[in-house]
Amino acid sequence: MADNREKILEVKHLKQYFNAGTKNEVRAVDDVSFDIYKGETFGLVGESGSGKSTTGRSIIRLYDPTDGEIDFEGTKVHNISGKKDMLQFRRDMQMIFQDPYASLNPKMKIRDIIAEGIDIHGLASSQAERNKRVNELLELVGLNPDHATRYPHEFSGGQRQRIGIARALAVKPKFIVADEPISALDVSIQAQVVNLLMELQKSQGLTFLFIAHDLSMVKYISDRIGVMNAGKLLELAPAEDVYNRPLHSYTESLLSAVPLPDPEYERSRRRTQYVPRQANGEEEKMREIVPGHFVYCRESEVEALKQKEAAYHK
Amino acid sequence: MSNENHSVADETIKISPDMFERATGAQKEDSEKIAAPSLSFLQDSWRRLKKNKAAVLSLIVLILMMLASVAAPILAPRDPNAQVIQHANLPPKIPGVDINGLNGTSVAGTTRVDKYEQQNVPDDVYYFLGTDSLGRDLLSRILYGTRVSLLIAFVAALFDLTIGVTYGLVSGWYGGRVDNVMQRILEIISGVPNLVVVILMLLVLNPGITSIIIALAITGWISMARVVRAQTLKLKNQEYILAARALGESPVQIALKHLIPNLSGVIIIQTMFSIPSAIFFEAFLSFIGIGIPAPTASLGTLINDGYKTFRFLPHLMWYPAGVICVLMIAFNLLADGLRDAFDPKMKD
Amino acid sequence: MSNILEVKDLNITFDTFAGKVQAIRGVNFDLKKGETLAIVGESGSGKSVTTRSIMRLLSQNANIEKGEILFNGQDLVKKSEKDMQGIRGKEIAMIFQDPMTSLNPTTTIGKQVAEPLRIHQNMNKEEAHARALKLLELVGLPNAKNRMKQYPHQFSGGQRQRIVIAIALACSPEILIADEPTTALDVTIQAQILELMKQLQSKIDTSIIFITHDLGVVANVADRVAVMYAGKIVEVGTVDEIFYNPQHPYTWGLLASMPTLETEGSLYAIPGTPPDLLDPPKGDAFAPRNAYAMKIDTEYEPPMFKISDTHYAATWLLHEDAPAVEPPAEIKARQELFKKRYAEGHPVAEGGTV
Amino acid sequence: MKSYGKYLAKRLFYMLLTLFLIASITFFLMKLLPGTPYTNQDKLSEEQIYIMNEQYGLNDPVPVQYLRYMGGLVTGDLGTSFQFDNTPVTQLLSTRVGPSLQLGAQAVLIGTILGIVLGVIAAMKQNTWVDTAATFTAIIGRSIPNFVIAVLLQLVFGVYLKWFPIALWDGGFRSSILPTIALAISPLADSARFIRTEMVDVLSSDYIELARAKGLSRWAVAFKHGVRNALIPLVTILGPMAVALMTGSMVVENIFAIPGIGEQFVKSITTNDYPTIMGVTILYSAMLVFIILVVDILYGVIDPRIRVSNERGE
Repeated sequence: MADNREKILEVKHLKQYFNAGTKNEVRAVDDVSFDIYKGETFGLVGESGSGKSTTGRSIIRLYDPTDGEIDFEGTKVHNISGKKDMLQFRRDMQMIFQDPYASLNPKMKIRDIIAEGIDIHGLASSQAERNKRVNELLELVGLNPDHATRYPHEFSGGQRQRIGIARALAVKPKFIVADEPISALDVSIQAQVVNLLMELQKSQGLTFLFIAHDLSMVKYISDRIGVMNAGKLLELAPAEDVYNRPLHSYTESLLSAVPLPDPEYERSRRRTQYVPRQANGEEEKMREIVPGHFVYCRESEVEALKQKEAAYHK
Repeated sequence: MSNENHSVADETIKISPDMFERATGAQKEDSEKIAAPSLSFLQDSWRRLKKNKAAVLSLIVLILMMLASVAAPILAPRDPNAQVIQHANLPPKIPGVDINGLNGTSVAGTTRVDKYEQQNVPDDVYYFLGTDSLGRDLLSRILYGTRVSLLIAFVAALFDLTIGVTYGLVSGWYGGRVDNVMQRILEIISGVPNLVVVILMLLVLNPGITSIIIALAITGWISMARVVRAQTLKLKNQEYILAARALGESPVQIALKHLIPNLSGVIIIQTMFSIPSAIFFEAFLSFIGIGIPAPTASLGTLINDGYKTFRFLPHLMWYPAGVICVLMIAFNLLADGLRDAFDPKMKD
Repeated sequence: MSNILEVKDLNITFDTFAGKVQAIRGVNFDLKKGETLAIVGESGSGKSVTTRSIMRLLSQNANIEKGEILFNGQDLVKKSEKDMQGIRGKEIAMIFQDPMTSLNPTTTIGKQVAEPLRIHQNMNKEEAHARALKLLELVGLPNAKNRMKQYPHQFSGGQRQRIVIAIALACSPEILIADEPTTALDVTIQAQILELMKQLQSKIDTSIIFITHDLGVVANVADRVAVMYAGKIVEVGTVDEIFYNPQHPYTWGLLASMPTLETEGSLYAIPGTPPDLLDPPKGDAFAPRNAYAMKIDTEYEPPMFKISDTHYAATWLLHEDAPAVEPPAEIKARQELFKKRYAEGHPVAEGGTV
Repeated sequence: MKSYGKYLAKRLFYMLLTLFLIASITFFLMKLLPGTPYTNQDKLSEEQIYIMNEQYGLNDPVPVQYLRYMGGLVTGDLGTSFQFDNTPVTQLLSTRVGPSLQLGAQAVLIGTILGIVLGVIAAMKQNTWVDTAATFTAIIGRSIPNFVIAVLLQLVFGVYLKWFPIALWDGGFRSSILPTIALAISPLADSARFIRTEMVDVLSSDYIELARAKGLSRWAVAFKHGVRNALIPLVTILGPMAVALMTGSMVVENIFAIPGIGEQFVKSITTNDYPTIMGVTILYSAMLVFIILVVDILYGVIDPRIRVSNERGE
């Protein structure tokens, strides 16, 4: 469905091993491939240790991958070497973090936190312009310009998260990696931040990689979703399909475990257990079952999965 | 809908129908507003420190002692090295004070005698803290001695600071192999008791203020390096550092803008602890006779001199010992207070 | 059903650097025998403080200013520390949020599970050990016999929470307080722990106070729900009443800020941030964030209004003089949706979000 | 356990390497030193000095001397003292190890036990006058130089009250009381401070709260669950404590005229007895390195978390 759209990011066979080659080797990300289209929100979900955050950090080059390739607008991210090209990449791709308490330097004023990118990239020619830009950004994320002279500890979690968003937006990025930006926030505040992100996406023409473990929010915000488990991407499809027509048994088990704010549904919800199966020598990889819906499976399973998919439409 | 009350009775409340009109914006508070005055971290820490009476008192004492030692050339009543042999071993005498121990008398055998009279010291000559066996004025010597001790301590602490912080930052920030090698080196150095190193250095170098400072600087930075490294390892995975990296900040800029400001608390505290330890070492070395050479006075040499005669003239030892104790206690109390003020939860 | 616990007009303050924080400002609720009461609220709303006051495990700077906590008719507030030690772990037990830190890292788990038995039931070492093994098997710890000699760090988060549950249930307490027991766990592990708790509750017939901020979990475990905001309970009712017929604007906001399958455009979000309890606002603490606030809200705190025998809410909107207001469109949509689903007789079969 | 053995072997290797480096550096430092053993005896003729140098092997080229020294070191031969009638250094020191060890052991034992008690009480009575008093005691103990304390004790209990001998070492317990107290003050202050911080930390941990929720009293919780966890890290300051004791013993042994290593060291320094200075340096370093190794092993034994990771060979 989205083949005519322009790809902004391509992740090809990404492998991120820690302590590679030693006894303590951790395969945090193990051969993961996916594409992200311009202007969409791509949700990456999984439980702790699934490798979703590591994937995000590799994409923005906070880690150097063990193997594989990441192309951003046609350039190989990990081959960028010149200082100028690197700065350009840092401008184009930005990140929003999980912990609103750890993501802002407690010793810096809000103005300097937000202006960090402006300073690095020389985006303001004068102090006045810098201040003006910071005030605009504060307003953009729904904060008051008076807040510029204050310190992070004076703000609530939701406000801090908005400051973090303003910092990322200061360099006018095209692509934002949002690493669990709402999981540390209270329910009523989560909605504020999610609304803000969606507004910004529209007004600034942003592309998001939205990493989360909260499945209902991911479903709401994402166009397409990838499901990760133990370093592998297991299923990738448009959000509606992942939720309404899950094909991989891990996705099914994950969805069946999520409690929903509906007592009647909860009384009848039955959890299914996911039991990882033994390898049998047959090659496993992402295969397209129906257009746009990929499942990590064996060739011999494709038929059954196609039938499963078709059954949902009856 | 029922309006039967469950718990709170509202007979006391006067309700009129107009109260059920929509509240206008003005009646509702701006919930994004922050009412509290803005405090920076330093201001906040200072406010916390001020609540710690012992630390504030220590700070005042230290400032006074530092001022006194800086102003020693003005304050000291006499040349600290001038020997007046005929005025040797005089007890303290302060004008207008008639308390035994401060009135120029001392006990010789079983009777208390006026030593000043005995040694024909003119009536208008007062040695506030007495004199030593060479007739040098103890007060002047203590003022100059404190000056020397503080000078050594501060310069040594400055060395600790620069070497230790740099070493710790580099080791912690680069991690991996660099860190591994640097830690091995540190391990080997800390395998020698620091005192032994200091003594060896003092034997090789000529005794004096400079060599004591160098000797102390060689060993003193290790704990600073350790603390800074540990904190850097913790900080470098903080999300605001990752954010700075994602924005393209260079390592040097990250160190200056993010690491050092957030390490400042630990660094200040560690420095505050290394100053008294340097004071102690100087005194210790002088006490065992390899520190500051005569005739220069330092607190250590004064205690050493005093110790030689302390059974007969205890004041020659107690006054400098008292000064060093007050200095050390004040520095330690202040350091403890700073630690609580900067980071109530920080451990060593 | 009889009340096993009644909390009446509880007020708790904390002495802090900046002043007195009014953490709990007149909390009333009761717990019936065998039921699960969920207390739901945002961080800082006072839900944890309330339950710690029941255990009398508040920090040293906390003061119970007034109020009663009646456990089987006896006021726990007035109990001596010694009496409380006899109650803790025996009559009222507790499970904490983070299983990674709630076990002693240097003591074997067998010993830790046996400890309450040795304190309260005077068991000797062998008896307590045998019973601890039974308990660990009961909570579904695999290979319990061999693993009793192991230390906490050798277990996964879910396993550790099972061990903590075994400790809490060792003396078959009358009340189990679970303070966000699944918040730190992954969703699949959470589901297992919730199932385990429900299964054990029916076995040992205990009442549970379940603290959480996750409305999905509430819908799963609770018989009744109390919604807390800024140190007060603002709405209490059966789980169906709270989810299908909420009355307080804060409850509306909470429910509406979770996306549904049908949500299009932007989510409903409660504006602003919770009040600073160092200096609570005059009148209704929720008024500054309330789209339906009336003048009276800025003057007087609303009392609890009765909606049904089991359903109460503290909002002036329920006063007879108040104008009729419509809940947010999102809430109305939810209610419509539910009606339709029940009519169809198969709720949310596709695993979609609500 | 095999990998734990490997880990130990590695530690042992580093320990020997450290000692080797220390011995070498000390040797060359000594060669840099001005003056000869006979500086104090200026009546010696050139010829006499040559003969004596020949005797000590000081006329050989430095590398030869170095190899000879290092060779001797392996067999426990530390050379011959320039003073004290040409006694071998090893023999000179061996008679002095006893008193120093006795004193050090007594001081560590008394100091840490009292320090632990003080620290635990302070932590349990946090922010009360008891805590303030204990903390203040610890600060005083840390602040007053040990030689001042030693002199004070000597004056009050030896000279004025005459309860204990002033400066007479007979190897008995009575004569060791004053020096032990003088030496114990610093480990007491350090461990009290350390235990208080650790204990406060431990007492605020979740597992302490869980233990309280089981129905244990505050003190029972502190002793059953708190103290053990607070004590484990205390092991780490045993190394620095040993260093402080070595330092302290130099003056304390001098003041109380105890024939220990510290006293010998000071004597050697003032008489330019280089072989003895080197011998003490190496002995002290060996002791310290050994203590650090023991601490490392001990830590693994008493902390189950480390025990396991060692088994994994970290």
